[in-house]
Amino acid sequence: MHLDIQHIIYLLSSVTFILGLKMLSNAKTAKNGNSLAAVGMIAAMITAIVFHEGAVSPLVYGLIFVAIAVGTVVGWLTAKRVQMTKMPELVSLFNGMGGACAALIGLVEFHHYVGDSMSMSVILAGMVIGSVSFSGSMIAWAKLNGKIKNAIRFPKYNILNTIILIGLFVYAAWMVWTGTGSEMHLYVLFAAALGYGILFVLPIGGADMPVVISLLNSFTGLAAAFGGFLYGNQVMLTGGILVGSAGTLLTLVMCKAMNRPLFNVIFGAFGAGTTAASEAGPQGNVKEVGPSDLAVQLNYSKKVIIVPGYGLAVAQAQHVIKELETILEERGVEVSYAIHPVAGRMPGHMNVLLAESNVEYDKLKEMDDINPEFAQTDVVLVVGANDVVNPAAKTDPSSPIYGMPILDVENAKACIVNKRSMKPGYAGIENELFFRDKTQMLFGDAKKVLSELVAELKALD
Amino acid sequence: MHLDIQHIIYLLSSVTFILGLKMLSNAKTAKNGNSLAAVGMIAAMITAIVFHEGAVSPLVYGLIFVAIAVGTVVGWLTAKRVQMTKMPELVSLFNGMGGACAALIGLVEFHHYVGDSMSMSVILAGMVIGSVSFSGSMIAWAKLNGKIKNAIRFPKYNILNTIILIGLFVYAAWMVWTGTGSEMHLYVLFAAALGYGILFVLPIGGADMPVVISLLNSFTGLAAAFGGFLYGNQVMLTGGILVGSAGTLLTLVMCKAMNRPLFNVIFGAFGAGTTAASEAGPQGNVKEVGPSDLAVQLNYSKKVIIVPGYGLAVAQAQHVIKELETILEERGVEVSYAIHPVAGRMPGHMNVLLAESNVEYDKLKEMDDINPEFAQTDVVLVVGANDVVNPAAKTDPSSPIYGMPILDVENAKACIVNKRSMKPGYAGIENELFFRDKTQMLFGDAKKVLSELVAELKALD
Amino acid sequence: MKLSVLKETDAGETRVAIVPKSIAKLTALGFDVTVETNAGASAAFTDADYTNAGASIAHTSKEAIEKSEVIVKINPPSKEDITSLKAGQIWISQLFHRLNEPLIKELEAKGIKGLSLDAMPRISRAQSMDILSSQSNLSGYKAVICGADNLGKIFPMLTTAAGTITPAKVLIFGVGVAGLQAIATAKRLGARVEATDVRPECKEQTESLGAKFITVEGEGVKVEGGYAKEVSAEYLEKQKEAVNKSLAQADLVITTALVQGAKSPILISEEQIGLMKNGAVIVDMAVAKGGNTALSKADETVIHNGVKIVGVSNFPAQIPTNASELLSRNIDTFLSHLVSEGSFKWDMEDEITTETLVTAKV
Amino acid sequence: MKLSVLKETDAGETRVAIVPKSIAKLTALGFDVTVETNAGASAAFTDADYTNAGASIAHTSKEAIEKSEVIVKINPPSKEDITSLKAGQIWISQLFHRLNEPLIKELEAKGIKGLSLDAMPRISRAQSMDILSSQSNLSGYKAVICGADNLGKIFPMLTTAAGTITPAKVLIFGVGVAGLQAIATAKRLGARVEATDVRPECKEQTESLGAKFITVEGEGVKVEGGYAKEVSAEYLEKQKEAVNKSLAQADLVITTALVQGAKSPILISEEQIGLMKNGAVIVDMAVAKGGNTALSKADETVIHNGVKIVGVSNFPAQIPTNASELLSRNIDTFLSHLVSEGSFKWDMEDEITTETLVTAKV
Amino acid sequence: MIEFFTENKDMIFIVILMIFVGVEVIGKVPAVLHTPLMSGANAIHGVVVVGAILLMLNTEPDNYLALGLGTVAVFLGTLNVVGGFVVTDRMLEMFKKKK
Amino acid sequence: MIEFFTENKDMIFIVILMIFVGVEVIGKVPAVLHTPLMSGANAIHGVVVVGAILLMLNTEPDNYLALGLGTVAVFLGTLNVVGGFVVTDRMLEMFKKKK
Ligand SMILES: NC(=O)c1ccc[n+]([C@@H]2O[C@H](COP(=O)([O-])OP(=O)(O)OC[C@H]3O[C@@H](n4cnc5c(N)ncnc54)[C@H](OP(=O)(O)O)[C@@H]3O)[C@@H](O)[C@H]2O)c1
Ligand SMILES: NC(=O)c1ccc[n+]([C@@H]2O[C@H](COP(=O)([O-])OP(=O)(O)OC[C@H]3O[C@@H](n4cnc5c(N)ncnc54)[C@H](OP(=O)(O)O)[C@@H]3O)[C@@H](O)[C@H]2O)c1
Ligand SMILES: NC(=O)c1ccc[n+]([C@@H]2O[C@H](COP(=O)([O-])OP(=O)(O)OC[C@H]3O[C@@H](n4cnc5c(N)ncnc54)[C@H](O)[C@@H]3O)[C@@H](O)[C@H]2O)c1
Ligand SMILES: NC(=O)c1ccc[n+]([C@@H]2O[C@H](COP(=O)([O-])OP(=O)(O)OC[C@H]3O[C@@H](n4cnc5c(N)ncnc54)[C@H](O)[C@@H]3O)[C@@H](O)[C@H]2O)c1
Repeated sequence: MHLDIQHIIYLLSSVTFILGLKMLSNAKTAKNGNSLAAVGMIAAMITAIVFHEGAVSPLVYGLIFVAIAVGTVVGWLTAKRVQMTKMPELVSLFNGMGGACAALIGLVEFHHYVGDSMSMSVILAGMVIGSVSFSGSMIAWAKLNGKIKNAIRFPKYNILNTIILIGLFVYAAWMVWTGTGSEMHLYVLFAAALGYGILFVLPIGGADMPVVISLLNSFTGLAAAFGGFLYGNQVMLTGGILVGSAGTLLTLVMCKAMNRPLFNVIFGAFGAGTTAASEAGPQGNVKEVGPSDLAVQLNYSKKVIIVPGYGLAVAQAQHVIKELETILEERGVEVSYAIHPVAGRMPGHMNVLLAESNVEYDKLKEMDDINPEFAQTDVVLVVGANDVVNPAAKTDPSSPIYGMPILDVENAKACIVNKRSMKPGYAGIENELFFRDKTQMLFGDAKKVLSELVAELKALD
Repeated sequence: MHLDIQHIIYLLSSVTFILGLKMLSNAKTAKNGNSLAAVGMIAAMITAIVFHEGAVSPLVYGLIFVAIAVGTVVGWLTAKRVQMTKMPELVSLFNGMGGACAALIGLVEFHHYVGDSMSMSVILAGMVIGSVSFSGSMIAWAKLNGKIKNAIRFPKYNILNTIILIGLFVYAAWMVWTGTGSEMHLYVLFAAALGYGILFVLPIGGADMPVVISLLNSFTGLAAAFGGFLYGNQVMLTGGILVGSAGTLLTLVMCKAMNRPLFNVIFGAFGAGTTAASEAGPQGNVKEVGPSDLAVQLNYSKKVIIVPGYGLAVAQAQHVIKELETILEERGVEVSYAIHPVAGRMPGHMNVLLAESNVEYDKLKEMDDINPEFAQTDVVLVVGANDVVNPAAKTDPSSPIYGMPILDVENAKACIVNKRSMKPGYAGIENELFFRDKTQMLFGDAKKVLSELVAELKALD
Repeated sequence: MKLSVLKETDAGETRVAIVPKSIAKLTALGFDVTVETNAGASAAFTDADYTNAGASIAHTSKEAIEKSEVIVKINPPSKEDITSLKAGQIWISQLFHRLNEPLIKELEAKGIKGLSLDAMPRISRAQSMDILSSQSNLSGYKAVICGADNLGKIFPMLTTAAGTITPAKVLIFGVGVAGLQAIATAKRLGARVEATDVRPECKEQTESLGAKFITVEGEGVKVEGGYAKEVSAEYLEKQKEAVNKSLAQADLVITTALVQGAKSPILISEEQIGLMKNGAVIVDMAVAKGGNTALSKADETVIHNGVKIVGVSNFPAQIPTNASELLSRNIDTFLSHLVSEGSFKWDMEDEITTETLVTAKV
Repeated sequence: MKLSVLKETDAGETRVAIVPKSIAKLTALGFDVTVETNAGASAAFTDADYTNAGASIAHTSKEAIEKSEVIVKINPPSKEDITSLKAGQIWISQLFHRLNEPLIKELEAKGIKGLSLDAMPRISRAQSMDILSSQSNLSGYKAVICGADNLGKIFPMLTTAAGTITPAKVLIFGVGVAGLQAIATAKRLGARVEATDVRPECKEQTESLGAKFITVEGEGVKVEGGYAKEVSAEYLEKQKEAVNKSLAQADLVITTALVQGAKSPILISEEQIGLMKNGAVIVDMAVAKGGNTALSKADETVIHNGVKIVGVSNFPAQIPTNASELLSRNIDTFLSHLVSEGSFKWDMEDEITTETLVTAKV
Repeated sequence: MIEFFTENKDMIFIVILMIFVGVEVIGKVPAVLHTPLMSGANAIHGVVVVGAILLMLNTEPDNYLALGLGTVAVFLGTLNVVGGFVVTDRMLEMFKKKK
Repeated sequence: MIEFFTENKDMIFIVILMIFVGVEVIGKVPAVLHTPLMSGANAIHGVVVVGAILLMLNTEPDNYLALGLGTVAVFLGTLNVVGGFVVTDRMLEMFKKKK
């Protein structure tokens, strides 16, 4: 009877995981989805404790409770206190914990199943994968953290890694084959797996870390699933497989979004591509943003100001920008255009352009009228403008544009700049704005990128 | 050993069903998906025969082969010979066959399981649902066929139907409860279920038939799944459930696309809305087309001519039409505009309009130049034009527009007319074109409908 | 059949009734075309263009008239034309027969068949012969250009280093053929455009061009077959109220209101002109029929209180090339309608023939 | 400080240097403004507008000049102005100092500080004081309106019952400030527009307005700081070849090509004009500096072989209201740059001051 | 009930998962594919023919009524399967690019 | 192998279906949600803690090594679960409409 209810609860938990994950893939339902999965998780944990049959010493219960309590407090506080920007590394850290947990289960359970080749395979697979996930995640965490700065690459590291991987596999297979119960072999395998995890992630550049974390995430899922198989526990099995498959797909999707095949991510040529664009410029690093992230940011803003410049005209993106305006206004976002007196290449260039796509005259704001408004603006979207938003005009007396009034886009809560490259504009000078903390660059031809943005916005609904 | 391979094949078949259905939901892969599922189906059928354990008389084998052979030939020929426009009714017919099959299984198997309440429930459920699906599909088929013309409604048919439904349920429950083995009860239940299926579909108007067929389709899936449960046969179970759930969702999606809640579809108020628009007009019936069907038609055309009229200006749809042009040209469709000398309300009205959205001058064709081209045109899309494509100008000397030259849109392979209603245009006269065989009406405000069309086209890629 | 095209003699007229492009069509209809020398010069068509197209040149109008059975001109015949005309000839031009009874009488007396282009019935199949439409359309465009040329401001909004120029406000009275084209042209140039008319269907038409319509709530308007036939004084009062605010802000006003067969209505009184901005411009397109403002004078520019009132009676003459092309196409279509196998059909069942043949059957 | 605004005396000039809107700003700067009576009349600003804005009115230019330390005008001082001027006064206007040495000498001799508006350096921060830009821009618009008014055709393509009118072809020489605005305006009106320039970056700029650029492959062009400084004869030959096809099809040609500090280049020879269509129009905006065609005459319309060559030397004067507004804003920004706490700074480190102060330091 | 559940827990779980899969698989189907998709699904539920075959195989060779009904069932099921797939295939013809 | 399959056929089927569900569920996720989704999935695989708990419950109270490792495992698993869900929740804060 007990057991039966247990199964029902496990089943329900699995369903919450599926539903939760599904809801997480839509902006509107994501938060609830997360909570739903959390509820399922709590239920599964309680079920595992409460419905256990057979005598258990109070000591064990005590240990479990203490471990859970401490884990909860530590986990909660860490997660609550972390800064927004540090979240990805935290995800990596937590992922490592899960991997370690799976590895430990394997270590402990191993001797119970010596000789049973099926169970041994399952245990060793779970342990190896968990260990790789653990050590790999730790390296990823250290990299994102800045504790490890550069991609460390041994000569021929690819071949080395592949050999280790094969070695791991052969060694584990041999253990199962011989049915050895030797703890020594177990720990050697464990250590080798940890080592492989480290070597696997070390050569990979920082820019590719999110992909790696996603991959390690699906590894941990797999490790959990092996645990489920071992215990014949459905919720572990389904939860693990779910994460394993969803995580793998997610990894592929992320690779696609970054335009790098997964193969490159795993076998070198890592993070070499993107750094060039994003780390050029003498004044430091620029932050890039993609159309999809920007779409969310815009969708959930109250007030957006668009700053058009010559690049909008070059791209002939006037119709798309109007579409963007329309869709944002439909979502309840207040949109206006800040027209700088010398934006473009002729007086009134922006007016001519925007009139063509029927932007209302009333939405076009003069510089003096709109400058005070930036402070109340959530997002400024600078499209193909450069000199007219260059703070050097105010701060650098040696600049050729010194003294020219500019649009104070820096006062807004966030500033997105769309242009094709880091090349300067008409005046031929660097623009410090691009390197500011609040600024994110949206690289690409205005027409193309804005079309993508519009598509993402439509998908968000 | 036999049994094991059997399971693997069933499993693979189930997977082909899932994959097949998935591929069917994307235009590019749909055809392959259908073939894949078909392969899975053949495998499942062969497996069921080949891996059967226990002695079977040759007579039985013979009967099976004959039934399959005849079924295959009849099914194949019917499906191959039917006209495009008659396909929906054929789907309904085949669906009914599946339902009947499920019902027959129930009828035959019933006496084997008398007393086993679980199995009895499963059998009766499968039989009832199969029967309803069978008789309902037949009615739907007859309606689409024109054999039954109007919605036949008994007074208070809703209440009547609900009572019968409850009756069916209570009766079946009672049979299970008493564990009766009486064939009489079985046949009464069978007959009642058939009756319910008829009464369920009879009151529903022709326009809603696709939704009903989709619903009955998911019923049949459910019936098959019950069969699977009964035989502990995984492929039946999974195939049935898959269709049951996918079919239900599809039904809901179709309802949404038609803007009618499923509730209305089942409980009356059926098909009342759309018939008014589509059946008005003294000259006969007009055929309606939706943006999504049109999207396919356009996407797979080689040459499309757009005929703009005053309605395009009223809707201010000039930017959307340009977007449509761009997307079609990207897909390799040749698009041009046929400008009638008096389209709109002022000379050159269409020029002014289309210039605003930067339609190239070279794409605008004069009437005399384009009239010979219609014959080589796959689709003519008439947007908010009426008088300028009215054949009465050529054929009806009593018409006020007699003698005015018109665009010969009738010569094209298909003609789509977008307007909001069946109301006449400037000249205040009926337009026979709308009732022609080749013509389909796309009702709605031009801007709105064309936006939907563009969205559908984008989704098609 | 011989057909002659005369050079226009009216002051300020620059158009020509037939352009070289039409000669081939007329020849195909069976006409032998003679063109008075320099007939097309002011519309940028040389005598050489005509001869290349297959016409011959006559050196005087007298010569041209005497040579042919059919004579084509845009404006009514001059005194000399009439003297040269002989019985049996066919005269085609605008004749304004309702306002010009003596002329019609004279033609009838001489035994001349007069076909009046301005009497073309406004039915669907006659649209391609309707010179009023074709010329009004060009006038609507040109009136805006003329307004833009006279205005001390530019039309579009421009944000420049030296400040922002606000868009010009254009107000258009009468949303007929000319009014619609004026709306379209002013919109294109970047102005804010408003329009008003007595006919309610004009609201949708105005909006179909992206402009704003000022609706006048009032009665006393008689609309017949798409034309305003009569507008009561009470309505005009209501209209004043409704438009005064727009009028006071307008930079350019274009008036196109005509009432068929009557003097054009006065839509802007002297007092209302007083409300307008210093520097504003009114282009009165109805000035040939009396004008839509109290002060307009035909072919003069009146300045009142800083407001320029430009009255142009013949806008098409300012775009002679295009105007002549359209006219010529109207006329050649008309002729091809009248003629069959080398001779006139005189089909008296046909509305187009009966309405345009304004001289009594002779 | 007292500042006077003079009424322009040059023939055909309708603008005014300061508009009422600027008075408040000047007052805030510490100026006491006097305006010569009727100075703004032709630009639609009345004396009342000025007094309402806080200026006083002087009845003669003499009175105005004698009253003030600072005198503002658009055009260089007339003979009488100079007579009335006294040592220590500051004169602000266009002075064309490179072409006008005697005048500068005369001012220096009288001990007058002359600030020349046309000498404004074309640097970013001076953009808002640059009258060349602000006026060229308006000229570019107006040149198109002028061309449209002179052309016997309409700009847009129109398909009508009387046939289809093909869009006008407009060809623009020189894609500077004026050229760009001309491109934009002609595009808006519906013409097919092509443009050419010696500076290669103009291709992108032209295309950014939706027009087509004709690239001339040739050498011998010296571009300095964004200005064409010198163009070799060889290049001009190449250009001819490249544009001749377009020229032969063009309905309207607008030329805006200037070379800084030199006579404007002849881009269209008499022979090339011969290639053009009968009825075509050339608007020469460079006519004040000699003109871009072989036949252009300032403020005259020359007709050659059926081609109208319209030379307008002062387009901004045709849109006096907007032109004056922008000028006035340029000048008041210039003054606020020169003045600090109620007096002139004469900051000789400042490029703007040193370049515009064209009289020797007195 | 709970008993039934425990006995069939895997089956039930499969059913639940299958429902998810069914729903997800349809997901964002463009409206143009509604009819072919419905038709394809229709063919798939023809899998009920497997049941009919099993029924036949398990029927004693002298139970003529059952054999008769079973044969009809196999026939109808095959009709459903074959007709369903073929008609779907034909519907999808129109998605081929005209060349 | 086949034996193993037969024994665990339902399990294996569940695994296969689950893979489908996992893949489908992600389906068309907008790129903005990649990170929160990864984080949510990360929390879900924390379900491995259930294994750690079961391990503890099945461990003899005197196997101190196992108990120690087990406790650590439960702790780490809980960290994964709690931290994972909370951090995901925080990431999703930014999807709230500003009012
Ligand atoms: N308005 C006037 O009257 C006038 C006249 C003459 C000069 N100017 C000068 O022009 C400048 C105007 O400032 P601005 O901010 O408008 O222009 P800007 O400073 O020239 O910057 C334009 C930016 O647009 C980007 N861009 C070009 N093509 C693009 C495309 N297809 N998609 C996206 N981005 C594109 C360029 O960066 P990438 O190359 O990296 O894409 C460039 O940095 C001022 O310096 C002003 O003084 C103005
Ligand atoms: N061009 C000229 O110079 C001129 C001048 C005067 C008169 N006319 C006359 O005007 C007519 C022009 O022919 P046409 O075919 O262009 O126009 P039309 O015959 O007037 O037909 C326009 C059609 O557009 C539909 N429509 C209106 N608003 C719409 C919207 N928002 N979305 C979609 N459809 C909409 C209307 O049907 P629903 O109401 O059902 O939507 C109407 O039937 C001719 O009869 C011509 O003689 C022309
Ligand atoms: N054959 C055809 O179908 C055909 C051909 C040409 C024109 N039309 C139609 O004929 C109608 C009239 O065209 P038109 O340009 O020759 O008209 P018009 O030149 O006679 O008059 C111009 C406009 O002034 C308006 N008007 C009159 N009194 C007014 C007042 N007091 N206040 C405001 N406006 C006033 C009229 O309503 C009309 O719209 C239009 O609807 C046009 O579309 C039809
Ligand atoms: N402060 C600033 O940043 C600022 C202010 C105003 C103008 N500008 C820039 O200065 C440049 C010149 O502007 P402008 O309008 O004063 O120029 P301009 O009036 O001196 O000359 C007009 C145009 O004629 C062109 N031209 C000269 N010779 C030619 C030939 N043989 N064939 C064809 N074209 C020829 C020139 O290249 C120029 O584009 C532009 O790039 C403009 O954007 C910059």
